[in-house]
Amino acid sequence: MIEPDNLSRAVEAVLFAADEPLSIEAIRAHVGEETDVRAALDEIAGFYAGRGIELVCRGGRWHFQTAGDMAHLLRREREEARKLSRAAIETLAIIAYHEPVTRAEIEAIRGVQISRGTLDVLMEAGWARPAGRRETPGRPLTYVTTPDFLTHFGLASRRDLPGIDDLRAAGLLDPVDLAMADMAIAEEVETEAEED
Amino acid sequence: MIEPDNLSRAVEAVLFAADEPLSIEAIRAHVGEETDVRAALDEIAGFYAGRGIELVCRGGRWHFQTAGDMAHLLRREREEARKLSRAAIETLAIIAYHEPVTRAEIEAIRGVQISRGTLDVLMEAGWARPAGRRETPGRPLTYVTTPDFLTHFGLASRRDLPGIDDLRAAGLLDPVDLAMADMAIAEEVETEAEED
Amino acid sequence: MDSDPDTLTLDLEGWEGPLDLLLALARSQKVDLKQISILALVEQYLAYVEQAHALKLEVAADYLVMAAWLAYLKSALLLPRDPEVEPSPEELALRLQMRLERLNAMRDAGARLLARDRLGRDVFRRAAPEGLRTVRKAMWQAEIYDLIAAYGQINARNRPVFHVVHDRPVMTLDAALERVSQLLGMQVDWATIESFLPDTLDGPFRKSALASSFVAALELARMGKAELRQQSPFAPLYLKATA
Repeated sequence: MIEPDNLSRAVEAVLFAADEPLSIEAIRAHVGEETDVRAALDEIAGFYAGRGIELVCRGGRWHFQTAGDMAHLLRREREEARKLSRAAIETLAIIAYHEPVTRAEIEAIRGVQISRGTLDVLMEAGWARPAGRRETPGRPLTYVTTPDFLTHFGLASRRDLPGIDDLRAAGLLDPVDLAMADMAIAEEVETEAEED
Repeated sequence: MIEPDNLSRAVEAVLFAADEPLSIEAIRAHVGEETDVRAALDEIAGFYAGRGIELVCRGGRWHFQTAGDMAHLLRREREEARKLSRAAIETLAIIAYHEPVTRAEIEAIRGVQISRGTLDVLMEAGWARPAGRRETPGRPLTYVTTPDFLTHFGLASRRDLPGIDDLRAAGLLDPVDLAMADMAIAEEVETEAEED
Repeated sequence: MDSDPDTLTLDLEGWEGPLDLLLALARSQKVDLKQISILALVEQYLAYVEQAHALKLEVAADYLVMAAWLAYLKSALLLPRDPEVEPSPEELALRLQMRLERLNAMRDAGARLLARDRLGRDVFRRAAPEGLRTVRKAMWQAEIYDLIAAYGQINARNRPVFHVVHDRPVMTLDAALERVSQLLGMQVDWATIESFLPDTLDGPFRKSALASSFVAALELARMGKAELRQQSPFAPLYLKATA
């Protein structure tokens, strides 16, 4: 379908025209199944290195975006209107660093119950989603982050989470021992105030 | 605001992130009033020449677009296997046994009207085609089968189609199924009426 | 968070639970949570909660539960060790410190995540992409059998069909009249209408004969040539010639 020397142009055009990040399979569906899309992506990434636009891979999906050092020219103040609450930010971090993680485990780390709205905000933003149940008594639902989470925060994968290696080495990401959290987790606290 | 060697990167990022084509003045509002945006635009246009993305100017406003010769990649065709409807397969059979045949003759033989879509499907499949007009009042169009029809059904020629006697011998003229066939026809007439 | 515990306002509502308050107190003590004094932290917490005037009892409850637990921890740390008690107070203190470290780590991680170049705030995708489209194309399928079977159906459906109506044996009213009046002349006594029917095994013909003979009997009665008698509905019907 595409001659090899035209492949990098073709991949570039497809990614440029796409309205969402594309996996290599999705790109292949447009430029031909028998193509070395991976090599073309590397070539394009090299071509754009140091320019005002860059090609990035987030969770296995590729897209073009503006270079980070151009933020001051482009930053849109309006986007910050919906600020995340402290509860939501901490909950998002706990899901990202501990996934898959149950609601009880999130509460054990934070030492306080989370209101339903906190998880809703993260799921509505498309950054967290339910991911099956843990096979323990009560079969609690677990939560994980999404590819959109990686895309939004500019992470190639969860291994890119800031400081994750140090935290793991310090044992701070070990499975949460719920029994250890027996001291004073708020049981009936009205936590709606968190969202304000 | 922007160092000269960073200007083309900045203009590139601003144009990329913009949701509409930008005039030089509009670009300047982002990258600084004292900048030579025109020169930066020329540099960018040169950089992208021959790539999958191109910088274009329309009525004094600049924007990026996918290279014209890559437009066909943005539209992906996916083939889905679909079975011919009963009306279509009967119409095809009549054309094959009686060609060249007009629409009115097909309806007379079938005993049921055919919808416009039925012949369209057969032509889309590449199995039937119009073949001149009959020199009778109204000069109706006639239809014939195509070489693709023979290929698809594994026939060397139309003479390979089994004759009426062969069909009878094979039990294909057995009137046992007639009641059911009549019911199916009745339903089909209703649905075709809806389609039109 | 970084305010001096001595100047904290007497309000628990600013804290996200006892652990949040403990963490703030611990951070005011030392930057490295590994180096904090648990005893001092307990003192700070108890002092803070003591002077705090909670606005809501249900909010204060958690802080009081934690205060009670910390008071227990403090006494366990200060009193001579009871080897029977598991886990040891040092172990409990270590667990508390670990919990503070975990929460602290996640708080920092959240802040670092939010400070990254975020898509739509710091870096941008193309605002007006052409978009990719998928066009579905039908690949029509049919087998030779479908084709010839369909033609067979059309033929079978539209072949001329002859309808032949077979003669059904019936006894006409005239025949019945003649037969019943003849038999009635030879009969002296009452006889059932069935005895006037021809001797036949043909069911439909027998039914026809019965119906016609009944009508014939009515006709003969009307002409005054026969008498009819029946005890009750559906009882046997008797015929006799008029005397």
